[in-house]
This record gives sequence, structure tokens and C-alpha cells, in this order.
Amino acid sequence: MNPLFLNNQVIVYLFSEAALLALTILLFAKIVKFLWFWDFRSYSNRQLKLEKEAYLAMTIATLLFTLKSVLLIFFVHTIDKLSLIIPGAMCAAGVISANSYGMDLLFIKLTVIFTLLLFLIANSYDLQAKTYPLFRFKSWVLIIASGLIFIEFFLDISYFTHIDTSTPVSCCSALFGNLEGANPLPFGLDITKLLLLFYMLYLGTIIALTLETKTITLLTLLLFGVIAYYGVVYFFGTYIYELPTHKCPFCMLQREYYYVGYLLWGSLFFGLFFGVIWVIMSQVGYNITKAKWASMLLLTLFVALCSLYVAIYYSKNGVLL
Amino acid sequence: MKQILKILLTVILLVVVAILLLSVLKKDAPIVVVKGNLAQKPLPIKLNKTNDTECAMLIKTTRNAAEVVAPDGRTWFFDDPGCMVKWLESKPFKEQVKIWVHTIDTNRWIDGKKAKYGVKDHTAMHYGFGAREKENNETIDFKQMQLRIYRGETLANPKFRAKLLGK
Amino acid sequence: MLNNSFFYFFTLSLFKNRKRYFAIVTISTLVIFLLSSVLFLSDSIKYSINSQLELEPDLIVQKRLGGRVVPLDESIVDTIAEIYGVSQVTKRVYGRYYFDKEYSALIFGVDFLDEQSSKALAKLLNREDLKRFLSSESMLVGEGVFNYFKSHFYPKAYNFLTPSGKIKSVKILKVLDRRSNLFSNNLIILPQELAKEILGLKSNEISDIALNVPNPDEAANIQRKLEGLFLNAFISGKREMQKEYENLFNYKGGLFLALYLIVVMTLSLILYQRYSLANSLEKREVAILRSLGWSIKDLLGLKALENIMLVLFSFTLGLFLGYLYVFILKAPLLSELFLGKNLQTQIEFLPHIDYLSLATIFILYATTFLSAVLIPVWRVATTEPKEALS
Amino acid sequence: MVKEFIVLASILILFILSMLLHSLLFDTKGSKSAYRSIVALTHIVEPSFAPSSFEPIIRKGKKSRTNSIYPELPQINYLDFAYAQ
Repeated sequence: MNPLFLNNQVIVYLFSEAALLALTILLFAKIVKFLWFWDFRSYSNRQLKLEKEAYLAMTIATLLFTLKSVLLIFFVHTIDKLSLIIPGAMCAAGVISANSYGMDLLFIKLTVIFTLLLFLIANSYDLQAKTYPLFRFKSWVLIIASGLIFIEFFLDISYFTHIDTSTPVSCCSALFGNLEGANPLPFGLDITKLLLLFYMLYLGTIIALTLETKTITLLTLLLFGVIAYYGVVYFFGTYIYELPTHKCPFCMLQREYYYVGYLLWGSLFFGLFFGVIWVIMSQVGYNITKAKWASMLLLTLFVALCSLYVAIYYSKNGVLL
Repeated sequence: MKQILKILLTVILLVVVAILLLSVLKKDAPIVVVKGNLAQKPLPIKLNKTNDTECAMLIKTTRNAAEVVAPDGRTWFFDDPGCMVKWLESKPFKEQVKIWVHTIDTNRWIDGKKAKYGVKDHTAMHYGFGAREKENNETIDFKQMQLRIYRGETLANPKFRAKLLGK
Repeated sequence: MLNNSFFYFFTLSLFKNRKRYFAIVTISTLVIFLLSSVLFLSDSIKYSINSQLELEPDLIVQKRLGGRVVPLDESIVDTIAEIYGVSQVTKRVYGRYYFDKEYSALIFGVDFLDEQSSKALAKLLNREDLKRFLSSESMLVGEGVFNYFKSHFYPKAYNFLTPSGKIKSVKILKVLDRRSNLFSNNLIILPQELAKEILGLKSNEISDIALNVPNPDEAANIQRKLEGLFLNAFISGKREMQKEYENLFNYKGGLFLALYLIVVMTLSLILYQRYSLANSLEKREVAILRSLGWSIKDLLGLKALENIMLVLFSFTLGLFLGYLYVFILKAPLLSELFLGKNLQTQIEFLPHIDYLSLATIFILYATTFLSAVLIPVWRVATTEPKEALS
Repeated sequence: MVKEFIVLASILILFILSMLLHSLLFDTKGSKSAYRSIVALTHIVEPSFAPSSFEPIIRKGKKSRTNSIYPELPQINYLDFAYAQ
């Protein structure tokens, strides 16, 4: 028995995840039924029942999206609190890297939220049209979402059961700081090239979105996501903390930094989400200009915010870190 | 307008690909493991370019360095024989490996399993076991050194430090 | 969607069905109340401790034999003070004095020669009292100790029995501020020499040594040095303490929570049952609305809003009751579980609300409630007008 | 019924506000400085209530090993928040 399981937050978190898992199983069963028996032209009793059940699926998905988003924030804060119990951990970064499941778990959580958001958008368009043209598409989205939620739950359990409270973990500066001699950046980049790529890809994404080229948009969006993550952790973050050695994606979510992390990561993720949603939806025949504009706006906000921190630091101190 | 944007996008994409290619091709990551050392000979360590696998520090000197060669030719490098023993503990192939240690008395690579180890030498991670070729009345053999590392009876333990160094 | 008629109908149905909701809200409020009072209390104590933890010395050196703490020799202080990077080395003398089998107090001896201690003492006492404290054999006591003395007919002075068999009469100089009861309730502050005599320590012996390490990077190194100092040295650090407290409170709060999970599960079952028994009246209502042109989506929205209102209502009410119980009524009964019972007096808890605890309660409750009522609500909302009205 | 709803909602908001007001107006600073004056002298940060009979068993900075199934957890009767030692 791990003392973590007596932490209030961990108990509630796992309990809520389990409750949501139960709903997901129900959702999954319904969707499989839809995909099997759905026939819009039929007037049979079964079809009528299925159409009613579609509303249940919709309600469950809405609830899942809301609660999963809340639970993500809750999860990050819980992890941060746990750093008091786990030796060596200073903040959430150390705890999340206490075993190999942590980072995967975070990533899965984001994808779950993304797929559910995609479903909600597709669903609202689907309900407006009277013939359910997107029915199959949105069902598949939900199938993927529920699959991801199953994996997420598995990772939740594995993550919390595999945290050892007796062996020390690394604190964030050791994890994200330069390990001796090793280059932590992907593709063997250095900071200058990373920044160059960061702004280039941002520009490329905006242009690709304006030109409405689907493949290139998707490509630049995904690449920008990766580069932006590293850019924030290894460059822009140090300006938020005003400390060249503090490289951590989590600390900026704390009060000391005015919760700016929520704005920063939120604008990045939702910018990416809406961009990808625009690509996927235009692939199935809906050109949602709102999503496109939202994506452009959020990504611009993200880049502006990052650059602003550097600019403010420079104007205050006259030097760069 | 649209044409200009298209050209701009192409240029940007080209630059991005170019930067990525350039960076990927330029290799400057530190060495952690070398493959293909089937002869199981001690390899020269590229100083300041090689990471100790256990403690993740750069190896800055060959003094007290150690190498482990697996039967399939993979070679790992260490800056302290203590690190090497600790790392090897959990490996399934720990009985089959070839171990090389750099001695402090004769300054050459010898078989780690046959070497003698001092107990209060100055080593990189302060375990205190310096490899020697010649035996003296304070040295211990490999098996004993291994046991002491597992048990934590090293200079890194303050109680033992006080006992061994007499202060 | 939130146009006037929708809102009007929403409030109408909320109040019209209040009898049906009454039981649900009552049970939910009770559950939230119990849970929130436990979490409020543990958070408040944790907060009080954490707010003072900076004053706790970075490291404490003790001597242990067979797990028991034994007195240290004073001379080791000089050796420690010589270690580079160590500051504020303080000799501490303290221990428990048992009045009888059940009640005890903590005796703490102040070292007047220590600069830090005398400064802190000067803050507690005015000049006149300080002089008297220094010159005569007198003590400062916490409120709990004072109450015990009073009830045992020692209103002015107490006769301590030293281990050597002598009776030491010590005057009560002052009762400590009652606001500090959380830390001082069973505390007796004495001059160090007197404390040693009552605790049975020899004149060159002390209980332990507290010291600070200003540079945190040095701490591990210095701890290692101290451990090598003498054979039975036992060093504990501030961070360890913090972890210990965190675990302890987690344990107490978590045990409660684990029990509550069962309550919450039962609650969800009750909710499910109750909502499944939607009467024909409600079905008819839905049917009328649908034939008036409401879509299923609108109806689901109406029902969702109704339930969210119930959640918010019982959540706020339960929280309010919990707050009243802990911070206004000072948590009778419950405080004993967290602090134990010895020399009872009133203790004031700092009203500190941890937003994470609030989120914890809310998430637990909202998830259960909404998941439990989801299916019954959907069933009602999708009732066909035909089958309900026929 | 809208009126009743608004009345109810405002009562709830009043509850929240009164809680907030109480916690803001509470003399936290005074209590903290009272704690501080004691802790600065003793350097012991531990709540002082305790059932005395458990005290000698458990000591600060040391895990209680008395629970053989879950050695890392304190016992169920681990109530002593005592000044240890």
C-alpha cells in the first residue's frame, strides 16, 4: 500500500476517473450499437430508439468533456501537492517524471480532451442538419475517444501505483536543465535554431490557415506544437521565471507566476486543437471559419505572450538571460 | 496577394526543412553506449564527450574510469568503479560481461574482475574504490568491493567514512 | 437558449418539485458538511504549522541509543559551531513532565546566554517581568497548563517533584497568549538551569542541538558531516518534518475520505433510484413541452440546469455549515481526532480555505451526482409525447 | 417563481460572502504573530494537544514500524501530535 492512496486528492481523482470510466463503457456500447444498426431511412422501432440513445451519447460526451477538462487541472495541482511527500521533488515536474507513465498520461489526457471537443463541434453541426450527415464520422470520433479514455484509466492506475515514495526523484531543474553534455532539444537543435523554427512555423501556420491548405496546415500545426513545447520549456519559460536555470513546464501554473501557465498552455493547446479540428472538419466537408479564426487568434496570443515576456525582461534589465 | 503568400509559405517550409535536416545531420550528442565491440577490448574514452550511464555525469578523466562490455559487443562507460557495480546490479547479463578498469598505480586498462581495489581513494563519485593492479595490505578483491557497494559500506556513507578515515 | 420563458419554466419546475428535491438536498448537504468540516480542519492546522515552519531549525542533532533519545554532552556544540556554513547553533533543553498518569506538559528551558532566545523572550515579556523571570524561580505557562494548575489548587505556584526527590516550588509569572494555544497550550517555559533540574539532566547535558544552514545547497553536505560526528548521531531535517506532517494529515483526512466514498456511492444509488421513479406527472410535463415545440436538446438542457442547481445549492449549504462548525464553533469532537486530548481548552483555528480541498469536495460530489442522474434524466427527457399522454 | 429563485440564489451568495468576509476579517496576523513569539523561542513547531499515553512510542523523523502490514503508515491509534522525545 502506497501512502499516496491516502492523499485526499488522489482518492477523489481516481474515484472520479473510475466513475467517468463507467460512463465511457456505457457510451462505447451504445456507439458500437449505432455503427452496427444505424439506418436513418428506416422507420422501425429500433431506429427510433437509437435516435433517442444518440442523445444519451451526446449528453455523456458533454459531461465527459466538462469533467475531464476540470480533472486535468485538478490532476496537475494534485501532482504539485504530492511533491511534498515525494523525496527530491520540488514541483509537479519531478512527480510526473517519477515513472515513465506520467508524461504519457498527460499527453493522453490532452488528446482525450481534443477528441471530445472535436465530437462536440461535429455534433453541433450534425444536429443543425436534419439528416445527421456526420453521424458515422462523429461515432468514430467517440469510439476513438472512449478507447483513449480506457488507456487513460489504465495509465492513471499504473502511474499512481508505480510512484515510489522512498526513492528520490529529480527536481525540475535537473530534469529539464542541461544534463551534463547532453542536448535535451529534439532533432539536435540549439536555442537559436529552435527560436528561428518557432517563429517560422508560427508564420507558416498562419499563412497555411489563410490559404486553407489542409495538409500543410496539419503538418505545420503539429510541428509547431512540438517546437513550441520545447521553446517554452527551454527558452521562454526562463523569462517567465526570470531565472536562466529554471526550466519547467509546470511551475508557471502556480500563483507565484500569476497562473500565467494556464493562459500560455491553454492558448497553445486550444489554438492547436481548433486548427486540427478545422482541418479534420473541412476534410469531411465543413469549412468552419470560426475554428480557423479561433486557432489563428489563440496561436497569435500564445506567441505574443511568449515574446512579451522576453521583451519585458529586456526592457527592464537591458540584457537577455 | 494569394500568390505572394503561397511563395512565402513555400520559402518558409523549405527553410524549416533545411534547418531540421542540418540539425539532425550534425551529431553532437554525448556517447552513452558504443555498439559492435565484439572483441571485448577496452575502448579509448572520448573525454568530455562520454556520459557515465549510472550517474549521468560527463567522464572528464580516465583516472578510475571503467568500461563494461556485454557479450553482444555493446560497451558502456563509467567514471567510478562504484557506478559500474551499481549499474550492473540489475542487468540480466551481469555474469557474462567483460569489465575493464583503469588502474591508478600502473595507469592502464586491466580486467576489472581480477583487479584489486583500495578502500579510501579519491574517486569521482566518492565511493572510494580505486582500481589497482598490485595488491597491498589495504586492498580488497572485486567480489568484496561489489558486496561493499551493494551494502553501502563506502566512503559515501558518513559513518563508514568516519571509521575508515579516522575522523 | 436562456431566454425568458426557458428560465421561467426552469424556476417554476424547480420550486414546484421542491418536495421531491428536499430529501436529496438534505442528504447531499449532510455529506458535504461532514466532508468539508474534516478537510477544513486538517487544512487549517496544516496551514498554521506550515506558516511557522520557517522558524523550525534546518537540522536537529540528537543522540539515540536503541531508538531512545538520550541527553547529549554540551561540549559537542563547539565542534558543531566550527563546521563551516553552520549558523545559530542552539542548545535545547526540553522534555515532558507528567503531573499524573494522564496529564503532562512540555517543559522548555530557555538559555539566557543565547542571543536568539533572549530576543524572543524579550518579545514575550515586558522589562519588569523579564527581570523577575531572570532573578527568581518562576515560569511562563500555557493556558491549558494554567487551567490544570488552578483546578488542582496551585493558583500562584506549582510544586515540581524532581527526579532526585526534591520539591521545587516555581511561581507562575505569566500565562501565555491564548491565541497561540495551538502551540503553547501545554507548554511551560523555564530558565534552562531550572528545567535541567526538573527534567533530571546533569548540568553539562542538553536534550538536543538545533542549527541552521543558510545555504540550502550545503544542507546535504553538512548533514553528512554531522552524521559522521559521533556514532549515534541522529539528524532530522525540516523537509522530513514537512513530509511527515503531510503524510499524517493525508492519513487522517484520507481515512475519512475512504469511508466517505462508501457514503457517496450509496448516495449515488439513492439518487439513481429516486430519479428512475420519475412519476407520470413529470413525464406528462415533458410530453407537453415537447408538443409545444421544445426539442430534446432543450429538455436535456433544462434538466441539466435543474440538477446543476441542486448540486450548487447543496454544495454551498454544506460548505457553509462546515465552515460554521469548524471556525465559529471551533470543531467540538472533531478537533480531538486531529489533535488528541490533553489539558483541554478552546483552540482557535485560522480560517484558511484551501482551494484545492474545495475543488476536491466539489469534484467528488459533482461527478457522482451528475453521473448517477444522467441516465434517468435522459430517459425522462426523451419520453415520447404519445406514450406519456395516452 | 423567478423571484423566489433570485431570493434563494442571493441567500446562497450571502452565505459565500459571509464566509469570505469572516475569513478575511479574522485576525490571522495576530494569531500568527502569537504563534511566532512562541515558536521563535522554542523552535518546536508541533501542535500541543496530545493523548499522553501514546507519546513515547512514536518519534519525530522516524517511521513507526509497528504496523507490520503497512509499515510505511502510522497506526490507527497514531494520535499523538506530541512534542516528541
